[in-house]
Parts: sequence; C-alpha cells; structure tokens
Amino acid sequence: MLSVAILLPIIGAVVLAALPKGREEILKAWALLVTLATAGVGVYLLVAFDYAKSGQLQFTVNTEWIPVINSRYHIGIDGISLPMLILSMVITVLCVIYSWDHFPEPHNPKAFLILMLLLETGMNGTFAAEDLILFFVFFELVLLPMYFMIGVWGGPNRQYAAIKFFLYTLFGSALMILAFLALYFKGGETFDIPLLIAQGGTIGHSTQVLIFAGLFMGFAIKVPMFPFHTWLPDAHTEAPTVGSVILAAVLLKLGTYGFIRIAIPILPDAAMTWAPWIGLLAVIGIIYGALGCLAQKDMKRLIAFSSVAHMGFVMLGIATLTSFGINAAVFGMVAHGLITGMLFFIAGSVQERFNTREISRLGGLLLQAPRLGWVLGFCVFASLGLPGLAGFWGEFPAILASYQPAQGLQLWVFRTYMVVASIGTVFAAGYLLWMLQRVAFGTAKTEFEKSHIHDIHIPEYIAWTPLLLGIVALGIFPSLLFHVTDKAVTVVTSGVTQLASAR
Amino acid sequence: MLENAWLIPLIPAISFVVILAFGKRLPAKGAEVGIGAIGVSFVLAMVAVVQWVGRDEPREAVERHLTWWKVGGVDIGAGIHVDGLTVMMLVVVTFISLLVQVYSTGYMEGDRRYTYFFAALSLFTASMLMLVVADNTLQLLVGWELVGVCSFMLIGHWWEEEANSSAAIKAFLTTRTGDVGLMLGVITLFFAAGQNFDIANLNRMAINGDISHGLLLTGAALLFLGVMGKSAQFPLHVWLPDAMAGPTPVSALIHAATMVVAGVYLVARIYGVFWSGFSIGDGGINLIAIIGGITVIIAAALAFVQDDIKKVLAYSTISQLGYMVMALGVGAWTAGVFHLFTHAFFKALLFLGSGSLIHAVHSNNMSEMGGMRKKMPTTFWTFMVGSMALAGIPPLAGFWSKDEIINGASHGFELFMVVGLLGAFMTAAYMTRAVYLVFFGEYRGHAHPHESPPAMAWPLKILGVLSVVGGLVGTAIVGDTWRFAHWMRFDVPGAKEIVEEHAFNLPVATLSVAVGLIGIGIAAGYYLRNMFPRGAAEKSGLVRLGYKVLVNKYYLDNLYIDGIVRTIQYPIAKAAYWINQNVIDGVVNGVGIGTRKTAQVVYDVVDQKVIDGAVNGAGFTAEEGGIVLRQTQTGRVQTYAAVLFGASALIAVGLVLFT
Amino acid sequence: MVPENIAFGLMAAAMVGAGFRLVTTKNVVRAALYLAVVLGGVAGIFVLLGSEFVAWVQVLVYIGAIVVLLLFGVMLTRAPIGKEGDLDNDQRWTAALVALFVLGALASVLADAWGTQKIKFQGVQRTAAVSDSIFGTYVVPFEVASVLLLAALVGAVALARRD
Amino acid sequence: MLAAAAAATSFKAPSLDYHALAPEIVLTATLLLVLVADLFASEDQKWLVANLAGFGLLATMVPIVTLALSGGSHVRSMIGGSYVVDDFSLVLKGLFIVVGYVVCLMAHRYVEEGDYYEGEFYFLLLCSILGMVVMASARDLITIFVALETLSIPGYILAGWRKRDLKSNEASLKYYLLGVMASAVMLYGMSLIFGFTGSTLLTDIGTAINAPGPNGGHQAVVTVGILFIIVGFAFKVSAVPFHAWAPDTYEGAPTPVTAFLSVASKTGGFVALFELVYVGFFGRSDVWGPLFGILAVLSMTVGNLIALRQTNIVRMLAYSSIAQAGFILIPFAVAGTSPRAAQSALTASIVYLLVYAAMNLGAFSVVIAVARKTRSGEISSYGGLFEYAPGLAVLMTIFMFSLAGIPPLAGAWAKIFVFRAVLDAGTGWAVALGVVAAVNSVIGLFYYSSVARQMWMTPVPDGDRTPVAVPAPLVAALGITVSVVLAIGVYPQAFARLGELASG
Amino acid sequence: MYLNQFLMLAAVLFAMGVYGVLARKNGVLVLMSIELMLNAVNINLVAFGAFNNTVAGQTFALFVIAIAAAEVGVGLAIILLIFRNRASVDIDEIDAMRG
Repeated sequence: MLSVAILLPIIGAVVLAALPKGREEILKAWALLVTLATAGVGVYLLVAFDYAKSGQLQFTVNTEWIPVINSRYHIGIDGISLPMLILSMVITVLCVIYSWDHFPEPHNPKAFLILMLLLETGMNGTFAAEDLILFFVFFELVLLPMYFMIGVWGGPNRQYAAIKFFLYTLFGSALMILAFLALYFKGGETFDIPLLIAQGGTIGHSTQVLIFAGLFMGFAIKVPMFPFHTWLPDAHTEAPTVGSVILAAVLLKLGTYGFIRIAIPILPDAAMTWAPWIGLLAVIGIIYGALGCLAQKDMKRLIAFSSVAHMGFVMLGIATLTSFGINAAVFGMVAHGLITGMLFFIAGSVQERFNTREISRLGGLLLQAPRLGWVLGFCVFASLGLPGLAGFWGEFPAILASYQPAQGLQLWVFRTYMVVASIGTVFAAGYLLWMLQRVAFGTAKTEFEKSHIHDIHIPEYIAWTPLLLGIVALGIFPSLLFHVTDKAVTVVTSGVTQLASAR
Repeated sequence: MLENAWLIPLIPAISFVVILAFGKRLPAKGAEVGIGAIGVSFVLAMVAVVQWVGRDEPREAVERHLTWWKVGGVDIGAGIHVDGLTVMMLVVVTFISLLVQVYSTGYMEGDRRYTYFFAALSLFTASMLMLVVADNTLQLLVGWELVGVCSFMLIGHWWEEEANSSAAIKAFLTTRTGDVGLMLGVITLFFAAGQNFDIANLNRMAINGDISHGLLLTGAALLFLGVMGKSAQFPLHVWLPDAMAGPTPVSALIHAATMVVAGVYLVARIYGVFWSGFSIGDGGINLIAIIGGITVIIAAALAFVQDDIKKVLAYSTISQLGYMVMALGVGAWTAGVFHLFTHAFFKALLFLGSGSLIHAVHSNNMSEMGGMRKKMPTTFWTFMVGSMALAGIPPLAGFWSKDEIINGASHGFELFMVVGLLGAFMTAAYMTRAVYLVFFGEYRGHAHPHESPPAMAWPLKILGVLSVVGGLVGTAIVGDTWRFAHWMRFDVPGAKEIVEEHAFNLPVATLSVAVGLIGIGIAAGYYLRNMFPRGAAEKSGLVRLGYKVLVNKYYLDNLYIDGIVRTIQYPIAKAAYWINQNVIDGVVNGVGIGTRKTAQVVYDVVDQKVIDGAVNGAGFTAEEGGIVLRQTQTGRVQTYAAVLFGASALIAVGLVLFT
Repeated sequence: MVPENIAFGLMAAAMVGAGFRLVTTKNVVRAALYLAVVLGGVAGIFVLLGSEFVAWVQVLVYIGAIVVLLLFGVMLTRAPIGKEGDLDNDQRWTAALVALFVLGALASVLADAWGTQKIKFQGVQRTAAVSDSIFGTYVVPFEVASVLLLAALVGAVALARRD
Repeated sequence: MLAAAAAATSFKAPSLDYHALAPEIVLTATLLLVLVADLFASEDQKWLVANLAGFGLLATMVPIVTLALSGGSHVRSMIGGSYVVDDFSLVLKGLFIVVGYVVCLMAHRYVEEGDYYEGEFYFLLLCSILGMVVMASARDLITIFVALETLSIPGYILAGWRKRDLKSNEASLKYYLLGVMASAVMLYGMSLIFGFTGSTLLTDIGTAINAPGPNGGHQAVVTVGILFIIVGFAFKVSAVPFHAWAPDTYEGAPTPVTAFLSVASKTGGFVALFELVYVGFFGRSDVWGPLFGILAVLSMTVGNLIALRQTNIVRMLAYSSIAQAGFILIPFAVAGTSPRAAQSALTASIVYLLVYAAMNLGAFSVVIAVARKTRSGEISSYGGLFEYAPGLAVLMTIFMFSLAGIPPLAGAWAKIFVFRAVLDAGTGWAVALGVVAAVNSVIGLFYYSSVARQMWMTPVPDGDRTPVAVPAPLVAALGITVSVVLAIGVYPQAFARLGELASG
Repeated sequence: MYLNQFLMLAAVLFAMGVYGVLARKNGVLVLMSIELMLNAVNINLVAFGAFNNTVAGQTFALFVIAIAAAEVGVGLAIILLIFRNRASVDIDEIDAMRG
C-alpha cells in the first residue's frame, strides 16, 4: 500500500505525458485525480496506522533490489515519517488546486504538472525509504523537477537561482553518498537503516565523527543551516509560487528528516560530538535569519529568510538529542510546512495581484483585499510562534529542551543557545510584524490606489482552508502530532540515551 | 461553578468565533453577541465568587485538569485552578469587559471595523480569563501571549495611520522582550519542579525549599522580566503611553483594568517562588520592591507634564501598577491584590470618562478642553469621583487599598513607605492638575461638546458607584466573611503561611491622606490662583497700579509657588520626561532601528558578500581555472606530442624515484 | 668476437650520424636517403643478432617499400629539391630538451637493468622457427593483421583518391 | 643447430576452438562481404551496404550469446592462454557489437546524405570493431598490440572521412600522429617488458614481475616498461595529460565517428588496461596505483574545468568524456590494495563503461538529430529546443543529467559503484580520491545542466520553431540508449550483475 | 657482445625520433622520424629475443614492421589529403581547432 503512495504519482506523470497537450482541462483533472488518489492512500494509511505501535515501522515492504551492493527496496513508516508523508501528499494536492487557473508563465500546464507529480514521488519515497540507497535515490529525485520548476517558470533571475540550488544540494549529496557507502562498509555491509541502527553504535568513534560529517553536509545544505543557506533565498525568490510552497513545506524537511531518521540513530556517538556545533549553527541561523529578514525589501525573500530562522529552531531541537527536542523538531517541521507554505501562497497571490512583492510599494492590503490581509496577519502570528497556533509547539519545546540537553552534553553551552534562541523569537516577531505593517496596514500607495484588487478567490480558498485549519488544530491540540511522534522519537534517541547511561 | 470555571473563558471564545463568522450579518453587527456572552460569563463569575466565599474554612483551591499533550513520558496538563484570587480576577475582568463593551456600542458607533472590534474584545476577554484560570505556567504563558496579540490588534485598531500600527508593534515587541524572560523563567521552573508546569506544586516546593535558592532566584528574576514587560514596569513601561493610540475603551479595559495587571496577577499567583526567590520574608529591599518603587515615582512625575489626557492616565496607571508590584515586593500580598481590585474600577472609570470627553471634543489634548464641568456633568462628577479615589481620599476605593500598601510597607520596608507616601502626594497633585485643566476654566477647543449617550454614561455611573463603595470590601463593614482579606488569601496546601496581615493603622492612614490632601492643595492653589494676575493683566494701567500690593503679595505667592512647586515639579518632572523620551524610549526605539541597521549590514556584507561570495567565488575560480587550462590546448599537434613524451619521461623518472 | 664489435661500431656510428642528419637536414629528399641509411643499419644489426629473416624483411619492406613510399610522398607534396627554408618549427629547443630527457631516462634505466650482461649467442635462428611461432602461437594476431593491412589499404585509397 | 632443425620439422598447427572464435570469424566475413557488396552496389543501392553491416553485427551477437549460454563460467583458453574467451571478454565483446550497431544506426543517414563513401565507411567501422572484439580476448602483448592498431588505424581514417572539410583533415592528422607516437612509446615499453620477462604472454609476465630478489620485478626498467605501456593506452582513453588529441579530433571528425571514438575505442583502451593491469602487472600496483590516481584526478579536474568554458557541444562532450574517463580510472588507482578491492574495482570500471556507452551514444545521437536542423554545434543553438522538439529536449536532458550522475538515472549508479570501490579499499588516499571525485561530479553538473538550461529556459535563437525530422534509424538509436539509461536507473541490478560476471 | 650496446643504440635512435617528431614541421619528415622510433623498438625486440633466446622477439619485430608499413601508408594518405586541401604540409600551421 505504501508503495502505491510512492509510485502512484510517477505512474500518473507517465500517463500525463501521454495525454494530449492541448486539452488542458483533462490534464489538470487527471493531475488532481492522481494527487487526490495518493492523498486517499494517505488517508488509508492514517486510518490503518497502528498508533499504539507508532514506534515501529509499519506497512513495511522489504524485497530484493540491487543484490550486488546488497541494497534492498525496503520501505516503511513510523510515527515520524507518517506526518511528513501526509504533509507532502496534502501540500501537493493543494498546489495542484492552487495553480488550477493561474499557471505560471511560460504557460505549459502539462510539463508543470508532470514535474509536480515527480516531485511528490520523490518526497513520499524519501519519507518512506528505509534503505540508504533507496533514500538517496528519492532524495535526489526531487532535485530535477525542482530545478526545472525554478529554472523554467521562475522569476527574472531564475537560471542563476536554479543552478545554485542544484549545485548546493548536489554537492551535499555527493558527500552524503560517500558517507552512506562508508556506513555500508563500517556498518556490516548493509544499507538497511534499521539494521544499521542496530549495529551503528559499534563503529569506532573517530570513524563515526567522519561519517557524520559527510551526512551533515548532505542534510545541512538541504535544511538549510547557516552558512549553507544562501541558495535558499534565491531559490525561493525566483521559484514560482507553487515551487516555493513545495520547497518550503516539504523539501527543506528532507534534510532535518535525514538527521532524525539516519544520522542520529545510526551514529549516536558522533551525534553527541557534533550536537554542540549543530546547535551553534542552529542558533546562529536563528539570529542570522532574523537579521536577514529585517534587511529584505522583497516580501517573498523575507519569508525565505524566515525559513532559515525557523529551521534553526528545528535544528536546535534536534541538536539537544532529547525526546522533547526531537519531538519539537518534528512538530516544527510540520508547523513550518503549513505556515510558511501558507505565507508563500499569500506572497504568490500578492505578487499576482500587484505584480510586485516589493514591501515598500505595497500597503493597505487590508483595505483593498481584507480577507487576504487577515489571512496574512493570521499566518504572520502563527509564524512568529504565537501560542495556540502550530508554530509555538515547534519553538517552545525546542527551547525547553535546550535547557536540559541529552546527558553528556555541556549544559551551559545549550543554555546559552536557549537564551539566544528565545531572543530570536522577539526578532521573529519584529520582522514579521514589520512586514505585516508595511504590507497590510496603512493605505494603498498611490500607484495602486485605483487598481481593483481581487480578494481571495475560490481555488485559493480551497487550497488554503486545510492549511489554516491545520495550523489552528495543531496549535490547540498539539497532542494530535505529539502522540504520533513520541514513541518513534524515543526509538531515535535510544542510542543516545544508551550512551548516556553507559557513561 | 468553581469546578466548571473553564466555562467562563470558553463562552467569550465561542462568541469570538461567532462574531467573526456571522457578526457582520447580525442586526447589531455582533455587539450583542459579545455583550451577551460576556454578560453570561459575568454572572457565572459572580456565582463563582459567592460559592467561593460560601465555602467553609479552610478554603481549598479547586483544581481540575486533563492531559494536554505528552512527550517522552512527561505529560503536560491543561486545567483550572480556582481560588480567591482567581474568582476575584474573573469578576473584575468579566465586569469591566462587560461595561466596556456596552460603552463601546456608543463610543465605536459607525466605526468601519465595528464588528472586528467586538470580536477582538471577546477574544481578549477569553484569553485573559484563560490566563486567570490557568493551573500551570505553560497555559498561563499561552493566555499571556494571546492577550498580548489582542492588545496589538486593538492598539492598532485604526491602522490606517502608521503611528497607530507602529505603537501596536512597539507594544507587542516590548512586552515580548519581557516575555523572553517569562518563557525562560517558565522553563527554568519547569525543570526545577521536576519537569512539571503545575503552579500549586511550584509554590509548595518553593516555599518548602525543595528547590535550590539559586534556581528560584533565577526563575523568579526571569519571570519578573515578563512582569515588567506586561505590567509596564520601569524601564519597560515605555510602550504603555504609546498604546493610548488605541480606542479609549480598549485603553480602559486592556491598558488599565485587566491586561496590564496580568503581571501583578502572575506575581501574586506564583508568589511562593518570588517570596522565597527574592527572600521577601527577610525584609530589606529586593528587586520587585525597587522596580515597583521606582516606577511609582517616575511615572507619577511624568504624569505632570502630559497634555494628552490619556497619557496622564497612562502614566498614572503605570505608577499605580508600580504600587501593586511594590506591595507584592514588600510582602503585602493582600494589599497588592486589593489595590489591583479597586484600581480596576476607578482607573477604568477615569479612562471611560476621558473617552467620553474625547468623544465630545474630538481631541485628546487637555489644552483643547476646559470648562467641561458645565457641559458634561455626568462625566464631570464620575471623573471627580475617580480622581479622588485615585488620589486616595477616604472613604473612596483607592484610599483603602493604597493605605493598606503603605501600611504593609511600614513593616520592615520603611523606605518604600516613604516612596508610597511621596507617590500618593504626586498622584493627588497631577490628578488635580488634570481635573483642573479639563473641567475648570474656559473651553479652549473648537468642537461643540455635549454629554455622551446613555450607553456611555451608564457604565460611568456604575463604575462611579463602585469606585466609591468598592474599597469597603476591604473593611469590616461588609461583615467578616465577605471581608476581602478573609476570602482572599495566599495559602498553599502543604506549605507554611507566608503572607501575614496587618491591622488597619490609623497614623499611617492619616499620614497618607494628609499627603494626598497637600498634593491637591498645592496643585489646586497653583493652578486656580495663578489665573487672577493673568486676568488682571488685561485690565488698564490704573488698576495695575492699584493692584501693586496684591501683586507684590502674589509675587511672594508666585515666588513660593515658583520657588518650590516648580522646582519640585517641573524641572524634575521635565528632566524625568526628557530622560524617558530620549534615553529609555530612545533606547527601545534605538534597539529597533539599530537592529534594522545591523541587519542591513549583516545581510549586505556577510550574507551577500562573504558567504555567497565565497560560493560564487569558488565557481568563479573554477571558470578561471578553465580559462587558464584552455591555453594548454594550443591546437598544435606537436605541442601535444611534446607533452606526451615529456610527461611520459617525467612520470617515469618520478615513479622510478618513488617506488 | 672482435669482428662483430667492429661491425657494430661502424654500423652504429653510421646510423647515429645518419639519424642525426635525418632530423636536422634542410633537404627533404636527403632526409629520405639518410632514413634509408639508418634502416639499412638496422638490418645489419639484425644480422649481427642472427635474425636474418627479419633483416631481409627489413630491407625489403622498409628500404624497398616504405622509403620509396615516403619519397613518393615527398614528390607528391612538391617539396622542392635542393636547399630550402627551414623545415623545423619554433619549438626546436623544447624538442631537443625533451629528446635528451627521454634519452637520459631510458639510458639510465637500461644501464641499471642490464648493466654489462652479454648476449649468449646461440647461432642463427632459422626462418622456420620464426614461421612456426607466427603460424602457431601468433596465428590470431597474424590473421587480424592481415585484415588490418587490408583496412589500411582501403582507407588510404579512400582518403588519398582524388574525387 | 639440430634443435632448431627439429623445431623446424615438428610444426603442429595450434588447436583452435572455432566456437570461441566464431564472433571474430562472423565479423570478418561480414566486413569482407561489405567490401565486396560495395564494389558491386550501384550508387542507389548503397543503403544495402549499411543494412548489411547492421545485420552482420547482429549476427555476430549470436555466437556471443551461445558462448555465454554454453556454461559461462568455464573459460575457453587457446594457444597457451594467449587468447581467452570468458565472461569478461564476452560481456565486452557484446558491448562492442551493440555500440557498433548503434553507431551504424547513427551513421546511416549521416553518411548517406553527406555523400561520403558508404561501403568503405562501414568496412572500416567493422574493422575497428573487429580489433576491439579481438582486444577483449587478447592475453599477450603482440595480440594486444595488433588489436590496438586494428581498432585505431580505421579510426584515423574515419576521423578524416569528411575529406573536403579542413577540420576533418586536421582531426585525422592530429589523431593519427599522436596515435602513432603513443603506440611507439607503448611499443618501447612492451619491448622492455618483453626483454625483462622473455615472454609476451601476460600470465608469464605476471609471474616474472612478481618474482622477488635483486633481479625481481621491482626494477626500474619494469617500472618504465609498465608506465610506457600504460601511457599508450592512457592516450587511447584520452586521460590527461595524454588527452590533447581528443577535443580537436572529436570536434573535427564526423559526429558518428566521434561517438564511435569516444565510446568504442575508449572502451577498447580500457579493456586493454584491464587485461594488462589485472593479469600482467598486478604485482606492481606500487607503480600503476599512484599512476592511475594521478591520471584520474588530472583527467576529472582538467576535463571538467575546460569543459566549463566550451561553447561547442561536441567539444564540450569531448572534455566531458575526458572527465568521465577520469572517473573510470579511479577504481584502478585503488585496485591494488587487496584482491577484494581489485574485484570491486573491476566491477565498478566495467559497470561504468557499460553505462557510459549508453548515455554518451545517446547524447551524440541527439546532437546528430539536432544538427540536422540547426546545422550548428554551438550549445547556444539548443535554445528553446523544448519548445519545438520536446522529445529530443527531454532525451538530451536525461542523457546530460545521467552523465552528471543525478539519480535515478544510470550515471548515478556508475558513480555510486566507483565510490563503492573507493571506500571498499578504504585507505586514506582512496577516500581522498573519492572526495575529489565527489567535488568533480558537482563541477560536471555545471556544464551538463547548462545544456539543459539552453533547451528549457532560453528562447529559440532564430524564431524558427519547425519541428526536427528524426530519421527512423536515429530514433532506434535513441530508443535503445534511453531505454538502457532508464532501465539501469530503475533496476541497476541487471547491469551490475553483468559487471560482476565480467569481473568475476 | 653486450646487450646494452644494442639497447643504447636503440635508445639514441628513439630519442632522435622524438626530436624529429617534435621539431620537424614538414609532415613527411615527421613520418620519417616516427619510423626512426619504430626501428629503435625493433632493435630492442630483436636484441631481447636473442638475449632471452626466444624467437618471439623476431616475430614481434615482424608484426611491428608490417603494421608500421600500414601506418606509413595511412599517414601519407592523410598528408596528401591535407596537402590537396591547403597546398602545404607544414603541420604546425594546422591549428584551426584549439582551446
């Protein structure tokens, strides 16, 4: 069943490629159908998932794939993968709906939708993969479609942004695959993640540290962590709305997911060694991203930089190596997916209405398109971590966790991080409200006074409502997510805790 | 009702959703929903009070909670903790909110975002109530942030003007800066209490010394940072005056009666931590008291030099909050809470009064008012009552609570008693000034003032009454069971009693009243008398001659006034105000601007040049390398051949040597 | 053993001299003749080493065919007879350097490997032996080589033929 | 004397296994047939020649398959082991034949429409392929030498096949001169090795070289001999610094020939290297280990860096093929550390060769197809290809990113196998080599993606949007190559198994 | 006779050949120089054959001779082709493709 969730989109893409180019309605309908079907599978998974055993892999498939290098087609989901999987499914559907009647230029729905479906396969696969090589393949599979999405349908500077995004990520994954192979040889000649988790601890410390470095490069660039983040603003700014939404909502999560799923459980020892540095980069990212935001003139770019800050919180949570921290991280991933995804949607809609995202030229959105304005306001508050909305549960527990990181980590170091991170929340409020004020408050600038601004229209409503509901629901009932992830996280941290108890 | 106190916040929450959804389509644009809901909540709150007071001794706090979420075996609960403090707050919040909403139907009439306004009020009330009933610090934090947002929305209600939205942002950011402290404090105490947010448990452990003093001190200090932000304590008070940009009812509800006292409430609620953290029990001075004391004086001084009536009230609010904080700082828990209680009434009254004035003259500036006595009698009388209550004239509400504070300070905190008295003096003085400038003399504005509509008048009257009698709850008059101090106690099950009561102390009382009266006297004398020579100056030279002596007399008078009062009031106050605007406020704004600037630099230099540059540089060098290497491809076959043979021979030699 | 050494000495001297002129002369035709001298010398060396068959093949194929071929080439490319401008390009010194470097490397290695070992002379190797090895051990390469020669022929014709 | 006489009289013909030689025989028959047919075919019947060549190649596959099926494990060795047919040689012979067939498909219209000699063209092509097929089985120096020349000389000629085109002449000349010089160097090396070991048989050479002691195989002369031989083939596989001919020749030669040279003859060179290194010189890994390391790093880096600056697609592909050669050389560098490492190294190289053949041929097919319309080799002429020829654009994209090594395309697996070999060796140098390779694979992406960028993201240079007419044979070539690339991408096991068989 | 006297002679010839191919610009002369190198190799092979007392050396030499002939043929063809197209055999002028 899980395989269906992975393969359905790509099959759909192939069929789509066969459909006539001219008949746009059919193309869109088909794409929507496929994504919905996939989401349907997702719903089935949600229902059939045994939450009592959310710590173990479920819906596992484990068949021979490449015996030569002893790599198997091994997939399965646990409490951590499930939410991410659902997230990517939902986002894709919404993106198809959103782009329903305004495809970016050059107008070529067929290619665009095919890419979107390919992307979904890649994302779903990554979240389900339980074999390093398989993971790698899916991890990379998302590169090409996103490259073309940015490069073909992007903004004026798209080619630069696209190739930059591509090169960065590829550089990371080149080192990552080396690390994977090192794991293969050091970890008992297998790429199977569960097996490696079982045996990973046996690898010598220095070796672990080296391998972890490789993995780190791979994942950190994807996250992206300071100082590997510079591809992100360009990619986001240039990408078409849907592209940035998927990029922000799901693709960035691949990196953090990699940390949680692979790096930490397999190499707990190295994780202990690296955690302080990861934490450092994380908090730098938090402050740095905030400063970056304050310096922006472009709405979308600002949101992009805010992602750097938010992922900083996620990484901080991970760096604590505690159950609290990593739960927070997973929550943060989902929350950021929903919220920042929303923000990019809005930025796109604003762009579409005003043909500019330049904050200084905008203003009085609340007067011209009240609903859009209020939604923006809502998302801003969600994004700055307002309690009662999803964002808070990503930030607060992360900060909480860094008060008392995993045993064996320097207390004072992480408490310093805690303080810095919490100051970061103020910055977050700063730049987001500043943006809100410039964009939504005040009155329209003269150049747009006359122009009629269409308020939210139907596809936008359909595409956004689920996200907004999700933000509120998760904000009020965080346990919706926590009770899924918790057990799985304890599995992740088990290695670290064993180390701690061994000390 | 005590068990189901969670209903009280829930109802306004629902009304918020309802108004948001259907408000615009309703006949009264959603106002009725809001008022109805809050009315119900108010009734329930009253029931709760009665039930609480009716409980037999010793009154055990009612606790109920359920698991909210659960991580790594730690389960975080959500629940309610109802005791005297809670019910008192419930009543105050619901009641003031009710009146304010009623008042707003008049005040906000025809506003373009009338419905949103009521929705926001409902949301605010809900969050505030939730904060009040919270039984754990996390939940409290949630409510705390939510009220902050509501205040943001309401301050910026008229966001068409940038000034307003900026004020809103300033308010939000300043408080949030404090909240960093709060959040960290909550976290510290969470771990200190063994991964537990529960407040009662926290108090118990704190008092019984189950938590190391160091941790407690840290936690308390951090929490207090949050308090300073929310309750506008020096030096984080700067946002409150700007917050006056919001509609006046909002100022009355949020920035006078309820939200700003959240800080005080927090201290009172988690008093155990502060008490042992700052070892208040040992007497002497401590952070809370100091900050409170400073705030009292500074704010009061600032209130002198304001022209904007709401600003006067704002500073007065700050100073009064200072009183409360100081009270808690000197261990006078009951007194502090009591002052919170009474202050809610008369300050709300004053704000609503000023609101009705502004409504009438379409200006905040007292320089454009004057002579309102005749034009707006209701407003005048109620305002007078409010001012006198604030000035602490017996037997009005303010007197009892303020006296209790000063009285409390007199036991081991004499310094702060002095502060309290000085504060009382200044309070009386600046209120008199305000009252004079507004209600006496000639009308200096251009509008045509008229009495406000009943929707606005009635709340004033009600509050007026309460400002008169509200304080009596603190006395034996109401009977022992109903006496405030009787059902309003800070007692933690399983921990020793830490708050001791102080009997009513006549000398202190008289003293405080005295300074109050002196304050009024001087101010009144200064403002009222000063008129005559000016008036006389208009007359002919003859008269001027005849007046010589009188004038001379008043030379003295003026001399005295100028010599003393001015030197006391103006320069100091002016200086204080200057410092306030340019130093403290400047710092706050400066921080904002500075951050933006650094951000710009960081972005332009570090991000775009250094980091991005490094990467692009790598690419560039690669390209350069390509260009250079291309030169080797000369296109001449014999060069290639030379390379072929040369390389072969070279490598040969190399290999031979190194193998 | 003296005569061989004398013979070798003479031939070697002639070959080196001719070879040197070959790569330095200013006249293409002369160069071809010098080449013939060198090749003849090589044939002589073969005889010295008791490989008569190879020696004869050398004479026939090289001097008989290749040198003639090259001369035709010279003619066809109309290189004027008698002195003419320089036939060298501008990297003469590089070339000399490389050549000497190669020579040095080879010489030292050879000296190191075979120092003063002598060739124990087992008498003339009969042509039969050679043919045996060609048609026995090396029959496959021989067949392939025939195809190769055919290919070279066809190709050369295809390229050179005027059309 | 008597001994010699006895030897003379007692000649017995060597026992030849004709089944094992069947592929060579069929091929030879075919090429002779082609030559004859060309003589008798009139101008309008020349197309027959091409088909003849094609069928001949397919026919050659038959004995290869039968040999593979007839107990693939058991090795057929002839003439004292100087000519061996085993899984290794069969896999590579198969590769050569298929590549040859695809090249025929690519060349079909090209030669026809360019009115170049057809018969001779295919004849020479087949000769070259024969050389390769022989190379795959050759296990002694002479056979290797002859095979090398057989696969090279037709190449020299074909490179100049566009006779009236100066560039083509130049290509031919450069290729020829450098080729001959390289083989001279190689021959000198062979003579040294022969002199030292007294045998031309690789197995004997292996034992002789492994011999310890003062006169053992560690001597300088052996080192130089090995080096010179390797140089000869390093030239063939265009490894830096012996690569210089490749870009000029590739650019000048007719595109199908370029494809042939860049895939087939390069592979031929590698096959020779496999035999020499793994059979003959294995004992002296201290010589060739570092040597290949240097060659690999230089090839990857220099190839990539210069490729960054290219504007002509063929030239860019030339440099890319240099860089790719670098990747294929990496496993050699680490093969010496242990038998196990040698094993996985050989697998890696062979897998890479198989994959490389597919994707490079594909790329060249697209180049030919596009050139039919644009008549230009400039990368800029690919602008907006996606608009008027989406099919070709997508194919080219696939090939480019496969060359760049982006999963899930075949190229990624090739690289993964190389990395695997490197890390299997596990030495510090090996890992360093791996990192260099990783970085280079990123640089490579730069220019590969720039082609994709042209096709997808830039407008058509001359607004001419008429679709490209792709002749059937070319479509077939594209079909074969792309299906291979995708198939490996999804299910690498198939080819990995081949590689393992061959190296087993 | 010492083995090395032959080898050294061969080495010298080889080096001369190297010089020739590098320094001569007339195509035909380059071909001649190449022949020089090949002959050096042949001397080596035959000498080693005698030294190791095996006939393989001669055989090898024969193969080299045969194939050398083929190469010269092809080479001359190419040079003729070029001469026909550009009326010159100066190969250092042939650098249309570079970089």
